[in-house]
Amino acid sequence: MLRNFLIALVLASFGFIFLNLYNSYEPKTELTGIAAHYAENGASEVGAANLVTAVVVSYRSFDTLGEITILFLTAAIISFFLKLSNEDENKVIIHKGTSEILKTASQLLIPLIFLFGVYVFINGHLTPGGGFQGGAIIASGVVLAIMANPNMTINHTVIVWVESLSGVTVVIIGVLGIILGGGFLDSTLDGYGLGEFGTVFSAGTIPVIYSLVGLKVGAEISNILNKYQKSQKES
Amino acid sequence: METLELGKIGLLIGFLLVIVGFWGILQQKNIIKIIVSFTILNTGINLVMVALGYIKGRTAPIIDDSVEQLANHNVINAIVDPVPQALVLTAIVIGFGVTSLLLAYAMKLFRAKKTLEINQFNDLKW
Amino acid sequence: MTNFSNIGYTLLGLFLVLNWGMLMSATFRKIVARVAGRHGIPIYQPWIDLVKNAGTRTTLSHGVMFYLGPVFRLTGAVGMFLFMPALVGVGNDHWLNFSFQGDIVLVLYFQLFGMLGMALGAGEGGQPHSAIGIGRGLAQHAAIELPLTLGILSLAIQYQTLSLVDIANAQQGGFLNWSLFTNPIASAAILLAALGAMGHSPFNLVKAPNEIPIGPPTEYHGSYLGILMSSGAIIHVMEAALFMNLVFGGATNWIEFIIKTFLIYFYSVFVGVVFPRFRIEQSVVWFFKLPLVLGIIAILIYSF
Amino acid sequence: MVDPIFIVVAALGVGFLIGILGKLGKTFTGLLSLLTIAFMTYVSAGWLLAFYSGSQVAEVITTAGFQAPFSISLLMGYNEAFLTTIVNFMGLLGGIYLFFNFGRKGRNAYVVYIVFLMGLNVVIMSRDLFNLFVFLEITSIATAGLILIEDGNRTVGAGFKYMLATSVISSIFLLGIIFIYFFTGTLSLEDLYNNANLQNAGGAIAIFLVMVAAILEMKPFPANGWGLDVYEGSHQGFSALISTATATASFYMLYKILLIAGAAWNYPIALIGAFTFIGANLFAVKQKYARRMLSYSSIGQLGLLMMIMGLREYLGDNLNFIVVTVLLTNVLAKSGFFWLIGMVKALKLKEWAIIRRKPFMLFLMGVFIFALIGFPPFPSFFGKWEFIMSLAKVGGFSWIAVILIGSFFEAIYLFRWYGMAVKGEDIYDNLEFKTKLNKLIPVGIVTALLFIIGYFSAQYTEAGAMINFIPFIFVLVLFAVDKLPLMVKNIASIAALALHFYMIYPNLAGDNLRLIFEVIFMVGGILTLIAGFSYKGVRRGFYPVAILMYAGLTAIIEAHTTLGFFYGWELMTAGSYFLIIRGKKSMPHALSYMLFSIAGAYAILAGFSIAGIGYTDFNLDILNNIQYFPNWAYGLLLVGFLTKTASIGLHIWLPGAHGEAESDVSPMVSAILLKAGVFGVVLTLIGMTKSDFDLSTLAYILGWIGALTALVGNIGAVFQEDAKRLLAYSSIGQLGYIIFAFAIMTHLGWLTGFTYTINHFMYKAVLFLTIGAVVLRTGTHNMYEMGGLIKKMPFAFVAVLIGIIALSGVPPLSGFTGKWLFYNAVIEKGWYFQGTIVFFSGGLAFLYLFRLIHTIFLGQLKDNHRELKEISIWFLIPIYTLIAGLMVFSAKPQWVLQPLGEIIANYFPNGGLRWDGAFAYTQLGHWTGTGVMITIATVFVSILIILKMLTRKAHKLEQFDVVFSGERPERPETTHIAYNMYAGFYKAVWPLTLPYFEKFWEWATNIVHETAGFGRRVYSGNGQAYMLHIVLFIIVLFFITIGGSL
Repeated sequence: MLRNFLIALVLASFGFIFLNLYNSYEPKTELTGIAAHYAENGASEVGAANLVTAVVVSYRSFDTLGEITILFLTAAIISFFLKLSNEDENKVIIHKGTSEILKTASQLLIPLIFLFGVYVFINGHLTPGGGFQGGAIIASGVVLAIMANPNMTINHTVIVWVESLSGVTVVIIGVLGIILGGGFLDSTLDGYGLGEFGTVFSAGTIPVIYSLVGLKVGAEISNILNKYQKSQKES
Repeated sequence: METLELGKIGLLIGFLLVIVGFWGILQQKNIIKIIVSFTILNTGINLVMVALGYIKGRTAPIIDDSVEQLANHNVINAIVDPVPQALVLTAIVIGFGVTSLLLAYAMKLFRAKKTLEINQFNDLKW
Repeated sequence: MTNFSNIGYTLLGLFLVLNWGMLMSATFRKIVARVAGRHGIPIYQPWIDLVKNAGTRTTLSHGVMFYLGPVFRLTGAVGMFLFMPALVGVGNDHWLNFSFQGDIVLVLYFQLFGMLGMALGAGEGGQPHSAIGIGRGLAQHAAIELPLTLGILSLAIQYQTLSLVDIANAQQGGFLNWSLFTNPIASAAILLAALGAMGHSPFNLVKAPNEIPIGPPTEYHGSYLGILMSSGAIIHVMEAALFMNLVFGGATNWIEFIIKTFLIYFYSVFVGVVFPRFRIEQSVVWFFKLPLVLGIIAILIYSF
Repeated sequence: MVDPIFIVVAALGVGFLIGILGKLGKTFTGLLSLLTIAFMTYVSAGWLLAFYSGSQVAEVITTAGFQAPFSISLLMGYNEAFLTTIVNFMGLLGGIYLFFNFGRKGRNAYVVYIVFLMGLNVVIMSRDLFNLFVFLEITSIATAGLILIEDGNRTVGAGFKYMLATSVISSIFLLGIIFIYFFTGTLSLEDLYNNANLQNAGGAIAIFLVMVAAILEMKPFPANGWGLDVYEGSHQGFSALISTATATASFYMLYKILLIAGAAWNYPIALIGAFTFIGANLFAVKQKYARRMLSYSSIGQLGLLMMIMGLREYLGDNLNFIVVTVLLTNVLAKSGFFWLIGMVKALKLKEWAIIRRKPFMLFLMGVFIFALIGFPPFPSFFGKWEFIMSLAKVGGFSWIAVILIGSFFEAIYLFRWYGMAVKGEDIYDNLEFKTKLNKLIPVGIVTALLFIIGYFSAQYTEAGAMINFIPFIFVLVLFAVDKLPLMVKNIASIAALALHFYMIYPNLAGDNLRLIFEVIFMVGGILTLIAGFSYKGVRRGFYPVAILMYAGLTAIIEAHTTLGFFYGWELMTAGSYFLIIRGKKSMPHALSYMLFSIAGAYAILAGFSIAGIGYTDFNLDILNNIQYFPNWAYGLLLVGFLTKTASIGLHIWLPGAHGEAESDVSPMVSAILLKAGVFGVVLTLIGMTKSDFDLSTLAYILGWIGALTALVGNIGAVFQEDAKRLLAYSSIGQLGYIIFAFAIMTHLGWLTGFTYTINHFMYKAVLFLTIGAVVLRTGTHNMYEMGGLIKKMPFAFVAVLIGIIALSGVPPLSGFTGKWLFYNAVIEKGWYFQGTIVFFSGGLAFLYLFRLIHTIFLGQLKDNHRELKEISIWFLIPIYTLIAGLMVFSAKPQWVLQPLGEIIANYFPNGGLRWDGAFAYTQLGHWTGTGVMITIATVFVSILIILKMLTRKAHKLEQFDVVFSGERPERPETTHIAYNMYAGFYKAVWPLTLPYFEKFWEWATNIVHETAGFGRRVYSGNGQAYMLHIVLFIIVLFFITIGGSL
């Protein structure tokens, strides 16, 4: 009883706080602060048409590195958290097959989904989207595959290699930024121009980084899914 | 009353979602539901973030023909604030990480006691 | 400053006091007997006892401390005589004994020398009665301490000295100068405490003949007993002399000395014959009542 | 220096690579990760050194080739270098400690661990609000993962609660961040500091949100149940890191955000810190499980740090010193402690008795406990000192009270625990603990660091640099060689004391006051140590702690500063605690001794702090001219010292502590140690004489305290059956006399005081040594189980005889000197009633003294004692040396009293003794010690001769040759009057003997326990409830801080 009262009190108070925030909110009419700078110089400094990507992969790339790390971290933790004992590992559970439609449709769709995912992260600096989105799309393909065929197993080694290599490469490119550019994770390297604005090969290393991110994210999410699926075996 | 503009609507709905999220977190007994409430909470916050970046009558911060037409070559007057969107992107990813880990925990907890009632998990106390 | 020159007088005084003490104790026993309707001992009995005890052939000992007990006791008694003036007043400087070596504090604490030694000696005897008696004695002594100290403090403040000689001298010239009249309350406290100090009924718990056959000295016999008797005699007189010097203006000649000590001594004796013996807690509590109150008042007078 | 960004690069690079390299095997992966952490440590340490050398200036590291605020920048300044070094170094040690645990979990565990540390590094260095959030999340997630390196449902539950809590916190944080961005248009901290755009209602709320999130990361009371569970639930190897590395990082994060919020938030932070500090430590008092208790302690430390942060503006130049010392102590001791717990598998506190199986571990445990409580020579001792001194200067007395109360609670449970470890009976054969090398190494390192850093933090402070650490180092040496045979150590110790005395004698030669006490301490120490030769074997652990006590005692004497004095005081307390707890049944008594001592020490500390107001240095002379609140300052100091002298109300610890101690320890703690308290009282009173204020009331109260103490002590002694307790109570009484005498505050009074001090030292040492030796022979403390021992041990008897004659003040021995002076002093002063109480107590002394000697040595010898021998020669030597001293003092009092008079004349020029040869005169009385001695001796001898002549052949009787009620007793028991000897007297005075004070303290203890027991139930263990606590905390804080202004 007291509990419910307290909860009600809490929610009401949050309402009060938010109301105050809302009252102190005047809609913006033009860009201010760093946003203005990005809008004005984003194209020239970074060369990415998609300013969000410019912010994510260039200006605030250090955050993005953190994001990658978080996904990577989660995957790592889950992989030893949900680790199976050996006999569980070798246990084989035969799930009953799923519907014909799903199987057939997935066979048609999965390649397209992968393709789309790849497209999304390759063009991350031009169109809406980017590494994370693309990676997520790829992973969704993996989900579909698992659903269509519950008994399939994902090749763990491949995932790990993709994961590690792409991660390491991102870091290496970051370090290159120190050597050839203005600092860690600088996407504009000397002797590696911005390229023609608006084309795929533009915006310095952004497409590369984003593609790697995409692969890495895709791999990591699939990895997590894989673990979830496997952990069904745990007795 | 005058029509609310999009930013305010987004803000209000965001706050609403946040409160709903908090309600679920504090009231629900089922761990899965609590985790869901967290995602609602995050969604609310993300919505608030985007809403705060919104500027009336402007387009997405992607420099293409639409921007060109909108404010002849003057990007700064054409687009909404890109920063909140970038932050939201990050926030979403973090949210994803946290949620997946929470779910893993939920599995383990269920394996431990064959229940998802959060009241059952108070081994350490006082 | 007086010094050891008049040692002769001191020894003479000691001899007088010893005999006077024995005579007094004989008289005491006589009186008690008469009150009880008996004939009592001949007045020269103590001397006979002393000689007889000293002459006994065989003596037995429980051990070194047992042996030393009486020595301590007598030393205490003699010391008490030495550290107190026998006679005070003009022209009696040669009767001041060794009182120049210390003041009343010395006297008060030196009483204990004998008690303690005796207690230990008796203790080694292994006789339970001794231990019981001593235990009572110490408890009662602690109780007496309170009113006595307060009274003496009061006098010390009154005369602004701790020297027994000076206190006594200050009371010369007519009995109205006695502390008894100049400081009645303190005197009252002291005299009530005196009853306990003298150790007659109702405060004769230590020796309580028919409970713990004379307590500490039970095991002592022969020469030991002789020594104990003589020390007892001296102590009786000197106890009286102490209160004489404190309250009754001391003595300027031996006649006065004898009369005053006799009266003080028998004041306690008469109280004794009238009142039955206390139990220890009764005794202690008694001293915590009237005497203590008097003592406190006696001090309060000088506190403001 | 290496660019700090490479901390991140290395961590992530290796982290990602391990995915592939992991194939090369666990050991390789492990070593690789350790190497990486070592590299990170190297980088940050390199910067720290650069800053330390002074050449370096803070450097901003930009990323993505753009300047802040457009990109994220890191800062590597002095603070950052220091904190990251802590994080990485502790991370390295933790990695070594957990090496195999990680291995069991597979390569990914290493990855998570590295990333965890990297995250903390960035949290410390980052200068961007949102970036702070991202890496905070990294660390939280990594933590949630690393919790799992220990299996079990408790762990999973704890981790889950942790995730729930942190998720709530971080969402609040995020909400705040985005609004801050909205109002300011930037995320860079530099732009946000005192940013004008936040000066509106919305800005205030936004700041509140980030602020409260940062505060919640510090696990504030009571919204910290989740924190407790993590500390308790996760593997202790990792708890160590949460409570150190994470704490450090979140501490700095709070600091960075506090700079955005501005000064308005200082007070709330300090307040929250105070609540956390007290609350956590209070609740810990009730704990039965080591892990959880330590968790509470860790949270308490966080509270202390928050207090420091909130009050930082009052601390001036000392701020950094205070933070560094407190932080480092917490980091090192706490991590060491958690690691220790990880090795000793005992869960319940009382199971910790098993740690005794490895004495070294017991030593470590002691080090950590004393470090946490803030004993010297550990850093926090100096840190807390500076903290309190600075607070007093700005009048922050309530804060001082909070710190001291909280620390006192901490002392309660830590020392109760330690007592169980040292003395609890080890009945847990099922438990056993292994000490692997990789786990011992980190613990050893932090222990060593504690000492080293302690030393350097002492050097940092001007007053601390004056402290002479050589005695303490000798103590450590003794610890190291503890395995050697007793003979060697004893000789070494005695030599050390002698040498030390010889070396410092010149410094004291001018200062007789100190010299007296130094002689009591050192000579007394040597004598009591000699008695130690009578023990066999190795006697582990005795000599280090004994010397520790003497080191403290001499440090008190040599101290020129209040800090030095307090240093010595605490060393002495620690040493004596260990000495006391050695007794067989000493566990509870040692605890109460320690608690009273610590409370007293804190009173002294508070007193010093008040005394220090208006002074820049800590010279001990400030006591002579305290400028503000003199009554409080002197009062607190006196209270502190009176706990050591066991004055009325504060005395209940003494009987047990002294009574149950070992035979040669009792004299140390009774005859010698108590004098330290006396010395303190004397110092304080000297200050009071010099003071311009009228402090007569204080002295008057002190006088009454002394008198009543004398009464309580002696009454208590009368009714003891236990010989050593009897002596212990007697000590209480004697110290009462001493305090009373000094309180008189006249020349005679002080002369009395010093006479008693010296006397008590001598005869109480004699009595305790003798009785102790007798107890060693008879094997019992109970007097009624002894009797008739004069036949078996005549030397002991004579010693006791002389001891009691002296103590009771019967002429001609020196006790009477004191009595005589006493009368004069009391009358001169006019304190008749107090005086009378003391005299009455003196009368009581006869009762217990006679009982002591009679029931042990006289009366009937017991059958089981017929074979006993004289007490050990090693006891007789010191005993008779002291008796010789006693005799000299008795025969020639002027030899001591005249110099004493000269000392006292410095403080009370008038009204002393007038000496005429051997004759002493006061206004009132006169007395000659020598003369009386001669007279009595003469009389005694002549009478003895007479008796001898009368009884030529006295022949010995047998034991039972007494006739008792017409019976010839055959059993000693029936005939030995000993048990309940003063029954009759008891009937008269029983009201005085009731345990009023014991009852009071019992009551106080119960209050604390009840409160703790009730309060800690908020931690219901339900994760949801914890989230509710958090949001409630947010709400309440909101309405307290800014809610009103909206």
